[in-house]
Amino acid sequence: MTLADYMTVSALLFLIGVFGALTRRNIIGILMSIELMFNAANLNLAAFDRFLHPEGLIGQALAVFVITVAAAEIVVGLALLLAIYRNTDTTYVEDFHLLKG
Amino acid sequence: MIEYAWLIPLIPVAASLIILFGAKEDPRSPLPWIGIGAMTVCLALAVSILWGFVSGGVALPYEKNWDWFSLATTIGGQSFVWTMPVGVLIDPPAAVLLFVVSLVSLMVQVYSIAYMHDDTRYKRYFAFVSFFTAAMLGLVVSSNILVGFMCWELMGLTSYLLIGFWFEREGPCEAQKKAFMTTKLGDSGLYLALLLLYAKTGTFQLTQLHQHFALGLVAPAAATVAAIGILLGAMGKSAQAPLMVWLPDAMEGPTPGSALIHAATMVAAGILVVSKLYFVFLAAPLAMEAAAWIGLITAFMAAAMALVSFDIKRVLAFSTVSQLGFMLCALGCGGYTAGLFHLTTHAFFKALLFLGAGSVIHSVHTNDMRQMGGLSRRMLLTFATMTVAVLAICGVWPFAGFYSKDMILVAAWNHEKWIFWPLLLTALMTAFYMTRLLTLTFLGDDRDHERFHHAHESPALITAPLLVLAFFSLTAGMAVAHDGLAARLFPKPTLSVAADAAAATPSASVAASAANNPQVQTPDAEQELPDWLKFGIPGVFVPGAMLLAFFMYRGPKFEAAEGLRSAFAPIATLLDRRWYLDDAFLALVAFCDGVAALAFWIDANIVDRVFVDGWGLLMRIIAEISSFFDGAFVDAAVDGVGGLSTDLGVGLRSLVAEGQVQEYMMYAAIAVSLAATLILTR
Amino acid sequence: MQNLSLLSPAMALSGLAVLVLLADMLVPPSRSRLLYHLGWASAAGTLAWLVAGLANPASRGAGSLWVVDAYAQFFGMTILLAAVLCLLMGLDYKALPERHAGTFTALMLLATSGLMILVSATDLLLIFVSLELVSLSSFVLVGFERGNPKSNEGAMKYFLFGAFSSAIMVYGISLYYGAAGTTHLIRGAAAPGPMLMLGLILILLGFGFKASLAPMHFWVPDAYEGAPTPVTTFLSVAPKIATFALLVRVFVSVLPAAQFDLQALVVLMALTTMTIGNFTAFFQNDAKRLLAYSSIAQAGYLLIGLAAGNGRGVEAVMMYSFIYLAMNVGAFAVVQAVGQDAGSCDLSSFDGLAQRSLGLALAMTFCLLSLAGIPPLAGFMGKLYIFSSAVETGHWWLATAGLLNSVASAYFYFRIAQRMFLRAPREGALPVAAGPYIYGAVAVAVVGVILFGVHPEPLIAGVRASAGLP
Amino acid sequence: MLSLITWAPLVGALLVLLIPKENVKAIQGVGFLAAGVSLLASLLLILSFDRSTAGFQFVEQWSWIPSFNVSYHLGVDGLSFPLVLLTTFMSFIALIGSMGIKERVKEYFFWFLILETGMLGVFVALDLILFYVFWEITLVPMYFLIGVWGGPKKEFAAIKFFLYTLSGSVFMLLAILAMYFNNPARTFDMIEMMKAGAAWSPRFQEIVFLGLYFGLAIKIPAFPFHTWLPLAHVEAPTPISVILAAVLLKMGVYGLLRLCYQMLPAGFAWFLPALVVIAVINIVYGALCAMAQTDMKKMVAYSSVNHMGYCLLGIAGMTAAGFSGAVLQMINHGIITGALFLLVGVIYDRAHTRDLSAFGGLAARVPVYFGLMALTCFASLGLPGLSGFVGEFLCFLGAFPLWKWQTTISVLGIIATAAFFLRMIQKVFLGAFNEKWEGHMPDMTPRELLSVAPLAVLTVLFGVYPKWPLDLMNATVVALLRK
Repeated sequence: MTLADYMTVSALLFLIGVFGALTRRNIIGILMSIELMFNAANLNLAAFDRFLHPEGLIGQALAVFVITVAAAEIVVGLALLLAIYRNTDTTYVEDFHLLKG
Repeated sequence: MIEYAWLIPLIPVAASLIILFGAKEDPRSPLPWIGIGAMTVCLALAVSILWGFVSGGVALPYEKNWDWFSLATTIGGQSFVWTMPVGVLIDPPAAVLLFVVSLVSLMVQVYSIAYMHDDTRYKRYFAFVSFFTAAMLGLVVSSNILVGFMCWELMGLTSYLLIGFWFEREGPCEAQKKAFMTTKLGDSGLYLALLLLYAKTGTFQLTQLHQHFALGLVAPAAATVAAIGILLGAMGKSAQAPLMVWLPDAMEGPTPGSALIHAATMVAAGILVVSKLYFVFLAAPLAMEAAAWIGLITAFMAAAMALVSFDIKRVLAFSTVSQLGFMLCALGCGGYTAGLFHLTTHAFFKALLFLGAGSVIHSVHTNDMRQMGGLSRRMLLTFATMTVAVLAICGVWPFAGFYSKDMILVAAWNHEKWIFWPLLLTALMTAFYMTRLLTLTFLGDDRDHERFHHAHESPALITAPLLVLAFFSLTAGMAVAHDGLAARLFPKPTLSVAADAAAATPSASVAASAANNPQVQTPDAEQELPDWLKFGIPGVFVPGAMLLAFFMYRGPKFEAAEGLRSAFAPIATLLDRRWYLDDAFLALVAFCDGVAALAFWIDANIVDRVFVDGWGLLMRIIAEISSFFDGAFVDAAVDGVGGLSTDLGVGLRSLVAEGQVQEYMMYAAIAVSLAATLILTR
Repeated sequence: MQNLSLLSPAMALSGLAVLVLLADMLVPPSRSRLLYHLGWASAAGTLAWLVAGLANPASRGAGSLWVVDAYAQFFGMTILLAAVLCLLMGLDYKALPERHAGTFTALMLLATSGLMILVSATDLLLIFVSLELVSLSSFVLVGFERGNPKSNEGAMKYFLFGAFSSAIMVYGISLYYGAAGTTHLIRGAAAPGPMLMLGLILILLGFGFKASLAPMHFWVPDAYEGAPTPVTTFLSVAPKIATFALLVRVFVSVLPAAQFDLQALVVLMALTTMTIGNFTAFFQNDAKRLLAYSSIAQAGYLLIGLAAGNGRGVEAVMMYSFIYLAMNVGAFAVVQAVGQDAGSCDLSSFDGLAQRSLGLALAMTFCLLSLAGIPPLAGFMGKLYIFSSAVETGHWWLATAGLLNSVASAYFYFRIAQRMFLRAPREGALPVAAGPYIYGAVAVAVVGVILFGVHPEPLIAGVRASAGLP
Repeated sequence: MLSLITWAPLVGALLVLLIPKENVKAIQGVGFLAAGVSLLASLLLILSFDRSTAGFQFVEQWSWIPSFNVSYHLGVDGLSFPLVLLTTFMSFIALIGSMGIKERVKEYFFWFLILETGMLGVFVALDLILFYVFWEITLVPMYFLIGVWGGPKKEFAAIKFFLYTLSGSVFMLLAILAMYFNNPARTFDMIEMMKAGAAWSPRFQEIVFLGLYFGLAIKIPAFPFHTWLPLAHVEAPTPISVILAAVLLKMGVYGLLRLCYQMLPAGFAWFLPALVVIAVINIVYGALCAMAQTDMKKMVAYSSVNHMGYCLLGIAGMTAAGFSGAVLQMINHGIITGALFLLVGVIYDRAHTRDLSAFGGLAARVPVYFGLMALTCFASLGLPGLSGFVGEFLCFLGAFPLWKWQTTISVLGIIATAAFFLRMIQKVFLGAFNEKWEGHMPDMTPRELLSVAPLAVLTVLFGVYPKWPLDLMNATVVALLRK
């Protein structure tokens, strides 16, 4: 497997994530799609470390940071979702249209 | 006394202010006597000046100037501060006119004391009259044509006020507006002439202007344009064709006021200005010719109208116009002396005629001559004085009108036969319609017994002025014509350069060009009329016309006249409708209103839309577009941006659920990929 | 990890935040206002510390992932000032649940410290982390009114959009790393190439999210409307300013090294951001939403300074962001006062304010006029600086567009003024009842707006002194 | 001294803010005090104003924003000093007229005094940024003064006025910046600009000129940017109409002379042919539009368009007479039209209508009012002996040598002017008395008289003796054309 393959995969992952984020109607789904995008980045980082800069660790360090932060984000997101669910009994985005121009 | 000449216009101004603000309005107010007093002082000064000149004690022209204001100006690319003088310039004609104007005004005021008593605005009337006279005197004496123009316009104002004196009625209001607008139309010509003269000479001083012209520093073309402008002004003020429309309506004012307007001030001003700027005309033969012909045409048209009118004041008004035509024609023919001479004599007998007519109206309470007749038996004094006036205006020897009119005819004869003959005809028409007026009013039998029995002679305050004026109407001609005094009083200006004039002029170039001056004129030799005319006119023609009129109109019904009228019905109506000039004037007014309405429509519906609201509209459009991209579109529609956007908004809503996070993301993603491709593929 | 001490103010602030959280457990809910006081006091203290440190050159220097220069310090102070004012506003914001006072304060402080790190970060790693610190805390802050569905919804949208864009940014970072072999901005930029550039673009767009630049601005109105007003104020000021600080740093010191010219893109963004911000605001009927769009537009003006890109442009950005802080805080403070009084931030609640409490109305008017760039208020001086930088660098039509935009903006700013002065108040409407802290914030803001308008020289001098970038 | 004149009103405004709004008397007192101070100060300056020098006098210069070379630089010359006097005087008159304002007096005086400071500043500023700041300051108070105390369509009128004039001044700012960056001295100082201006390339000057002109033309207002004026005038309360006509419009013409002519000679010369055409359109077209009006106030508003045309024509003449005519016309128009608006306000207060056809025959009932109105109308239509004539005549005198035909057409425009004023007098005052107003038409109150009488006096005074205003400007005007 060459770097190109890894990058292709990660690009695909990223695009799938974007597509999902744009099309999923359920917030959980959107969150998962965004996770995919993060992980595409992680895959990139790891691959770069492995192929281009085997001497350094920055990529992996960064990946770890990303994973942590992503986790944190999911936490916050779910917390918000919970609050919303309490108020509106739904997790579907099209039900959120109080705020409009 | 002449060093006090500058007081002459100011005294009546002061008087009018005192009268106006002196006390509350009161029909029996004593204040008017102040005006009379002031005018008496003016008269005294004028007499002293005139007599001093005639008796050789005083040398004219007399000029004295003071600084008025200083003005930054640019002549020939050079900018500097130039001081505008104001002052008096009294040449012989001015001296004469000072006397005439102040005398007539004095008479009119005395007369008015009786005539206007217990009018609601008694006091205000006298204030106006004094101011009016002041303006005229100012024009007469001012050495600065700009000041002259100011007085000229102020006269327009006061005539406006006098004509519309009884503004509760509709007639006076229309008349005053008409008078002001028509004269204003002419004034714009004078206005432009002044601008042009200043542009060419850089001064408003009559003497300096005269020098510039005498030295031929002004191109003939410019002179012609300026002269025509001046002529326009004169046509407006002196009611020459076709701007004569306002004068007959001006009758709506109080009769003594009309006397003042017609005899001594307003209408005389036009002729006066032409005479003051006569050197411009001398440099512009074309304009001279125009003046002559316009004068002739006016004289004829007015006289023709006077033939058919039955309103005593209108007849007098038409006769005024006609006589002014004579004067302008004389000036145009080069008869400077004749024109001004007639101006003075005319002032006396026309004032007399109006005051007399006023006295008649005062006693019979109508203007319609068909309801008068035989009044000589009721008001002898008025009749006698009126007769003098009529004889004078008809040009019967030895009354004043004879001499002046004779001079005019001579001038016309010398200038152009084609002008002379119609002018002669007009003179005879004058004799006819004036006699007609006299006959209809005083002679024959009384047509309206009711009015006749209530008629009575007017009080002394009215008759005394009549007598005074009658005296002058009788004697003025003889006095002035006697041993060439006329030529001394009204010396014709020339374009020949006096050495001192050349010396006096500022620039050296002037003096240089003085040497080889193209247009030095020699006064043309006056030749007499052929004898058969010289003696035939006063001896045969004029009396003939008068007798004709007398016999046609002495009867109660004057069938002959009516017969003629019905025989020439179309002409009669043409004259009754005053040559349709009024209709033309009204059409012009209507046209202007139409244009105004159009202009405003354009302003409100095109200019405003395009240049002001256009901006707002543009903003709105951009706003709609940007809101479209922001998904706030529907709400924009709710905000009342317009129905169109609502439909679009609904359509949009069906495509993507707007106002929702995923739509936002989509826009973002699209933008990102666009930007990326854009930049990377560069 | 050398020179970590340079970041000590920021770290101290986060420490204080933790302290507040601890205090939260001790302080009884009845006395919870104490925590707010603690909050703004600690922010103010940090500010004081920072100011005191200015004189001492040891307070400046470069670390491995960060550099603390006068520039960073200037923005640090600006952000702290914003934090202080917003916390003051929070004191008088009724809708905040009393028992979460500690959390609220702590989150605000954390966000602030994150921003302070952000302005001095030179490494993508640090940038990413600090950005996330800010994002996470502000997600929560926006949704802080848990009972209020609007607040929830705004938070959710903000969160989803934020997560989305940060994911994009991270992907960009990964590409950058791949191309450069390091995440350090300045060192890494030496290796140009398509991958690096794609990475940079994605990163910049990630920044654009925080700075609310079109097309990453969509979350702004919703989040601003939903969030508690003090939070809205904070979001509209601090992150935006900090991100601009970062953007300027990147543009001045990184892109040239990467032989990478984004100017066309920036000009385009500036144009769209201004226009969309201003013209969409035309139709807003909620004061907070209207100001949200206005703040987008203001970001557009700041971008003009960025597009100019020269020294004057940098100074312009610094100066304008400082002035923007004053006028925006002032406007939002009044909105909070009026909105609380009327129970809604709908424009109609401003009707006849001039006759109810003239002081607030005038303060609002001054702030709005300043936002519209009408002299002699600070906003005009800022705009003058910005546009003169554009003119100087020959961006004629950009300056023209900006000025026309400010004319258009006057229209909707005056929609508020119109309601305050031209409309009659509701029957029996009393003067607005607002707490002293609001008035305090308003006073500070208005004084700034007027002072820097009539006497901008000190500010300009300060900006010039601290504009030097590596 | 100039600072005192300029800032006294602002100080007054701040003091007004401190007074509780119930205390109307005190508020008005402070207002009059402030305006009075600057009026007195400006009148005192007349004594020490040197009429023989063309340069700037009473100059004050302090550094303001050194980093931009912006200085607080004040000074007046023969061009601006008469306008300063006009401003202080008319503001005071307008304040007298404002005694009729009954509601929200505090805010009214606050905005009014700020407005006065702005107007004065425009005329005394010798630094472009300072100039622009003052220029803009006048806008905001105007918005509120029209919007709060105005007529039925006040909100629309106010915002239209504000946005439109603002969009104009934006281009002015651009032009100013362009001049700054092309000035080797890198300063906004006007005097420096005048020096630098000669060196700029014609092309550059033309572009900058257009920028400035757009801002100025809207204020003047020159066709086709004039349509905001009638609306603003009709909706504005009487004293504000007075200020608007008497002072604000003058700012445009002043700017045209001060900025365009003195700093961009080539650009000015380039635009001259267009300018004269615009002037003629203003005169004739303005008069025609006025003829078509039935609302007195709107008619007077359009007459302002017409009179500003005279100023433009005088300027376009490029002669000393024309320039002094333009300045004099500004003064006279300020006085006369101010009086006209006050008088229209008087009748509006009584009848609550301004429709010409609603009246008739008032002359006999309100002689004093009629007298003043007639005087003012005749002054406005340029009757010699009243001030209107002198300025107008000088404008024509100055324009004629260069623009013969255009001047001729404009002189004909005078007739239209006369026409609509006479019609107004006739419809309102003459003819039969309209019984509808029986008992509703008391003559002028002392306050109204107090506000109008001084203007009437000046109208006559400057008409027969224009020496005083002219002496103030002569030296400067000559110098303007020397360079």
